[in-house]
Amino acid sequence: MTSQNESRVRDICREHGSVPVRLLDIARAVQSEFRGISQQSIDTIADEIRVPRVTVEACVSFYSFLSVERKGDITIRLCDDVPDRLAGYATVRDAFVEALGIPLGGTTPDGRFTLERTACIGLSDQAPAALVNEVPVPDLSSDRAREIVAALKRHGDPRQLVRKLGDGNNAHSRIQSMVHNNLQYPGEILFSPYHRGEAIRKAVAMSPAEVIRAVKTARLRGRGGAGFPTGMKWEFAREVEADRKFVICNADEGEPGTFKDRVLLTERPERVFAGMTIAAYALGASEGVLYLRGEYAYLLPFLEQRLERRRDEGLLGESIAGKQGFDFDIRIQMGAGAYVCGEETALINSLEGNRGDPRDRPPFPASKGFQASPTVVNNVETLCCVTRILEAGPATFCEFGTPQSAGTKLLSVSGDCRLPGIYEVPFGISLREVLELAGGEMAAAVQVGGPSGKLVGPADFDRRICFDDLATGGAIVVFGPERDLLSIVAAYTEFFIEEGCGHCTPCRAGMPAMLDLLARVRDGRGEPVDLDRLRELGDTIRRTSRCGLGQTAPNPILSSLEGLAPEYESRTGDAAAGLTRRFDLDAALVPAQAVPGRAPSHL
Amino acid sequence: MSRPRIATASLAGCFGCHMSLLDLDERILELAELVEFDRSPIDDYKEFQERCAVGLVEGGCANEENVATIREFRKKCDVLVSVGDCATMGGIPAMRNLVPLEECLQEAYVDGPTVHNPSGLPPGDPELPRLLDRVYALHEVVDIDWHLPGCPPSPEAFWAAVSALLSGEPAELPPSLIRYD
Amino acid sequence: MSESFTFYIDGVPVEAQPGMTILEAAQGAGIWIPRLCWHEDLEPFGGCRVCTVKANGRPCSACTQPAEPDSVVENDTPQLREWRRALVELLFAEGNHFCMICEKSGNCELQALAYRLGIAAPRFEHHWKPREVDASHPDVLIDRNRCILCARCVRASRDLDGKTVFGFTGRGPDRRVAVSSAARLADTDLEVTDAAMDVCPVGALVRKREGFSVPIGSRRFDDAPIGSDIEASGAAEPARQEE
Amino acid sequence: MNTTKRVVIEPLTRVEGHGKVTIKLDPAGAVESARLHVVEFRGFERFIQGRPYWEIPVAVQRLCGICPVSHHLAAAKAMDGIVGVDQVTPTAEKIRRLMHYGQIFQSHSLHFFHLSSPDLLFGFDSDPARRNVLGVAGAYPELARQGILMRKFGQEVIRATAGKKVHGTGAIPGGVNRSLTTAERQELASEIPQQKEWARTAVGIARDYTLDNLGFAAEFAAFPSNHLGLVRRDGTFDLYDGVLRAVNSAGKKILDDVEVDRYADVLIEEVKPWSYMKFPFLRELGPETGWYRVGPLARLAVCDRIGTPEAEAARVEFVEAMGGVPGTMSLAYHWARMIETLSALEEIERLLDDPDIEGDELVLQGERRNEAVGVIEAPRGTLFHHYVVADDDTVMRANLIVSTTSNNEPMNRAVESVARKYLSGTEITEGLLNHVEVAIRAYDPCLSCATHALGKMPLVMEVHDAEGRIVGEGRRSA
Repeated sequence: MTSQNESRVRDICREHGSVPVRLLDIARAVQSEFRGISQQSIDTIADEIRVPRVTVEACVSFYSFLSVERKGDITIRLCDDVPDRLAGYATVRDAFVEALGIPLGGTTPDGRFTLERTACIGLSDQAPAALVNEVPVPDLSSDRAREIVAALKRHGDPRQLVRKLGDGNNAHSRIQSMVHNNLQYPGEILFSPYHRGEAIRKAVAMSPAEVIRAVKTARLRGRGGAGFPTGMKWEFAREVEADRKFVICNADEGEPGTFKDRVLLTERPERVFAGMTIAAYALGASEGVLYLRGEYAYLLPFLEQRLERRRDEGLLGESIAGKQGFDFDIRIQMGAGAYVCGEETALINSLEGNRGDPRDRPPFPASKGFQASPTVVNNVETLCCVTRILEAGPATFCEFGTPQSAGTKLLSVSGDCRLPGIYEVPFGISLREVLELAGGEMAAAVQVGGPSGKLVGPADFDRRICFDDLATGGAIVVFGPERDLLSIVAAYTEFFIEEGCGHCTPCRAGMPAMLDLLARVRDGRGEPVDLDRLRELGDTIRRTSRCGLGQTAPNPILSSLEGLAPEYESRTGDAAAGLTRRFDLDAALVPAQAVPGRAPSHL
Repeated sequence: MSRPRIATASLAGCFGCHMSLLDLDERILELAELVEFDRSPIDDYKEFQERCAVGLVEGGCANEENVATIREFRKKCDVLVSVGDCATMGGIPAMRNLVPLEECLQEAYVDGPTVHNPSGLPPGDPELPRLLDRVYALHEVVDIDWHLPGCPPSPEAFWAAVSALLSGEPAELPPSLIRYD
Repeated sequence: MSESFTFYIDGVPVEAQPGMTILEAAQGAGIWIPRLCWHEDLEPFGGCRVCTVKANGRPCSACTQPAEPDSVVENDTPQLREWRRALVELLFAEGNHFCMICEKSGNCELQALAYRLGIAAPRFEHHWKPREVDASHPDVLIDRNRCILCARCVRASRDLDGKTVFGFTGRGPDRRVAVSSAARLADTDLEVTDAAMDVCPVGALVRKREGFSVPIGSRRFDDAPIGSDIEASGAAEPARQEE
Repeated sequence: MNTTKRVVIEPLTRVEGHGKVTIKLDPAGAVESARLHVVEFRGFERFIQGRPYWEIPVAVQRLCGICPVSHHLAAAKAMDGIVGVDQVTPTAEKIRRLMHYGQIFQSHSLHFFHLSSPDLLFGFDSDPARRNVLGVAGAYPELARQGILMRKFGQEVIRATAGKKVHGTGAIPGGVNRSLTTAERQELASEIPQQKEWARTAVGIARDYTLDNLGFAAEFAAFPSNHLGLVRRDGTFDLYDGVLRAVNSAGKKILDDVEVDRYADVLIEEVKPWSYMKFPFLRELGPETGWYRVGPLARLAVCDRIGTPEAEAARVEFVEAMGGVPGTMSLAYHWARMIETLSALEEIERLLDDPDIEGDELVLQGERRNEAVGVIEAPRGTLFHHYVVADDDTVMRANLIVSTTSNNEPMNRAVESVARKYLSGTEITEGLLNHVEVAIRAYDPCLSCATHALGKMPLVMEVHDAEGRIVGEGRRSA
């Protein structure tokens, strides 16, 4: 690294105060400026922010958007999530590979282009899709891929790829993206008309305790999937004595097949920020952070502008809405490509500039979270609900849904259906009704709640979407009769293996073993005992893993073994005379037969 | 009634397990009272004489003939026991699983300091069975009923397992007899 | 000092002080809970999950879970033994553990645990991924083939030696113990006298030239099964014998 | 139709490890060629690269479960050189020698009683059902028991010094990890008188067998050869250490006083496509005439004397019987082997009487070196281990020439001569085929060492046509 680069890296550190807690931001900045974080840069950063070198490397090596090796000036990240595969990912990939003349994962010799695969980027309803640097490019085809490469070779500017703008705020001057909202079914809660400041003014007119009571009366439960009562979470944090408290909005929407938060952040960012502000008022927090997944970086200027406007209007900053002593502001923290950071304790580690390894609980964030202070982490959709509850009152909110699951749920529908997109439906709606709305009646199976949810077959289509039946963070991926379900299950299993942090044994070592067994069954080399193994090992992983990722990683296999057993049983069988089916002698002999001078043997 | 028959074989192992079996010393003679030895490298039966009650197999599968042998044992034995770490997990021969096969042959038959090999080719005659891509534990190739780990298993482990099997008991070893070295 | 309380492990009453983990309290009572990443001089890590118990019916790692008054903890049950067996077998399948030639054999906690859990052969396919050996340091060898990612060296170097020579890089199956230099252990400030050198439960971080100096028969676990020292120390009998 | 027959003997039995013999017969049934194949490969030389040097003595002994101690000690001796120790402490050397003599004693006993005695006692073409140690136990219970207890004693000596009967850890670079306790020493010593009695008997049986069948032995797999082995500088027989000496069929020294680390200057191994076992020869003489025998027959041929009284007396008698020149009879290996067994026991007796084996000076350290050679006389012959170790203490290169490999050419000649003599133009019976195995067995080949082989097939006879297509098959089970 030239000394000039080194001094520039030092400047980047100083722009971020040269403090360890900003390491992730520093790393992102160095990555985007130098297209990589060289070993020397790691030394420089470690020296500048005064942490051990390995601490920097630990962070850099954790996030998929960061790399030690230099990436191309333009990095094309092609999403290979299941909906993209259903929509022709393979041919698009081949078109890119051919047009760029590099393999997937490669960089052109001139250092201009890198082609990579990436997990879900939140565009499942307009797949296949890719990110070109930070620019989202939906609805890809092989022709489009070739055009894109040609254009980029010409002008080298991803922003110029943007042709026809998307609907709603996607056309906003601060976004200017080709993304579509596909808002197929707006509901009465989240997408109801919004009047800026209304909810906050109502909140500050109440006491914090009353605000919490309102949220409790509305029986609001977390929309991320786990469904923990929001009011209770707030109360815990409120009761802890501390001079600093934090409100964090989890906008690290990474569950494959989920894109609802993307649409809320595009169309209802005010409700998100208002929800954070109300939470802050309720528990007495003065600082808020919105953790935005790296894939949504294109929304950053827009969101920053909205925050700015709220400050101008007294909805953020000091004495919010005229309430003396209610000071609160929000900053946006960008992620860098790590699904596990959607887990709240991992998100907090990431916020602190560390690897996104989840933490042990207890202690829970509500008592000891960000920088060891009481911290509430809420999902984007949850915070929007909070705002609506304050606007319209708990009673209105509870008109929708079921006793256990009040309100509406925002669903991201994709896959084999006619109308992929966003649906705001009341809790308690049956899966069948959702499929009818979306034109997916022909479904042979549906992934409800993304890979960490359940893969269910037609027998379960009358089950209801709510916390006490089919709980979901919002992803609904539809699979038609012609799909190879075990390959889909394998793809989701690979996703968890890639995204796990590696901290604990069951998830790190167990999931690859699950995949071995699954592949054996898929390839027709499985035996009934392998299905028992899958069930036993899956149960062990689910029960002994430390965090939510590990506890749900076996779900694609376990739920399909339950709901779609014939898929497995039809491909397994007993081996003759105690010989295992999985051993393939011919395949095992290939390398030996290839050795020079090797004659066929007498056997 | 005739005594139960036992067959033994060594595949990709070092014969240490057979040595440890012989380390039963006087008890070998006791054992001979109880069983009939069928096909085994310690006698001159080169193929199975009869169906056997127990097959004890040392070594993993490193080449196509190992595979043929273990399949033959599976067919001819009621209870099949993999004996020793090579049989249960590949053992030392499986260290080659971490290195490309061709590099191993190259070092032994072409690059070695005292090698005289004008052809520059490793042995490849039809009489030589082809090597497998990697060394396999026996249970990867056929169903195995019991495992006797150890490098080698102690004579006591053999004694415990064999006497259990002869009295129709499961051949589960107590932790004190489970060793991997 | 706030007062001690009682909770129950497999039906045995156990005294604990507030703030104690289940594992610590059990230890004091002479009840052995299987563990690998836990070390008495180090902060709990909760990584190996071998110490998984059920507290009031919920699975949790005994090394991180605080003991609670009157809580009912299951430790030595068939289900928990089965989970632990699977976890230990997975560690064997994931690394490249050739016990028969490993200098830690007989003194290795992973191996001793596998013995005690009665593991005769692996159930899961070995991955056969070669891992790096770092022999650059004059007095220390890292053989990652044997590493179980327990973070003992990471924690000891950071918290006991104040050096942070080690850390984790990568994620998922690619997670590995890295050293605080561009490449080689030799370029770190690790010294052979560091506390980090005494904590590795397996043969991944060893002092050079010491291998096999302890004869077979005198090794730590040659005669005493792992955990037997704890069980011998305490008042309570191991539950299994009580059943 | 012009057809050739291919006869396969597989697996070879009652040899340590498996081998396979193929015999090609011409249409008239005359033997065209006969070969011993070693058909398994392991690749130690490559996969121990990158391993730390102190692991090697424990790792490479796994080449072979029959003579692991030989590999353990040869590697340890090489590693002494790597750690710069030219002479280990008296205690270390004596513990290692004790271990080694225990190994010679058990291995030779195993071979003679468990593996070869059935041929000698019952006859080569006796009923295969009883041609095994249990058959011997039936007919000669005392003899079988004696053999088993002799082997047991050797194994106990190994356990006392290496911690384990098979694959122990006693020797480490620069020394050993333990010495003997007084109790261990006394317990072993108490067995010496009985063991000596038995060892003498064994020498007698082997001698009488050879002398009673001298005429037959002179015809059966007998041929002149060079011989190679270690001797002390003064020419005395030594199984643990020394310099290389080779003599030709007339007993003339063709190599003498060669330091072992020069082995590569005098030896080279030919690779042939049909065996994984290489064919060593003396560089100076070339592959045609440079091949040589190793093992008991060769060791008695190269040494001037044995340093222990009873064995020396037996050696003198042996040399006379051989007519004062190096032995040419493969069958004479048995007698030579039992003489060595007796000498090993005499050495064990001496060592158990030596206070040094209770000493506590176990290990030395010297100036690190990068390359070293360790050579030892294993039960089956001279064993070479050669290592290059990088500055970071990991192995960069390993070269192993194991005993049985050196006997590869002699064994093939033995096979060919027996096949031509007994199989040509006659109906081939199991008994006749066992003659071939008897010839191989005489060398006590440890095919485990020699990359070790495998097998499963019964005796198969295939009839090929001129193009080598199989036109008929005869199968005869043993």
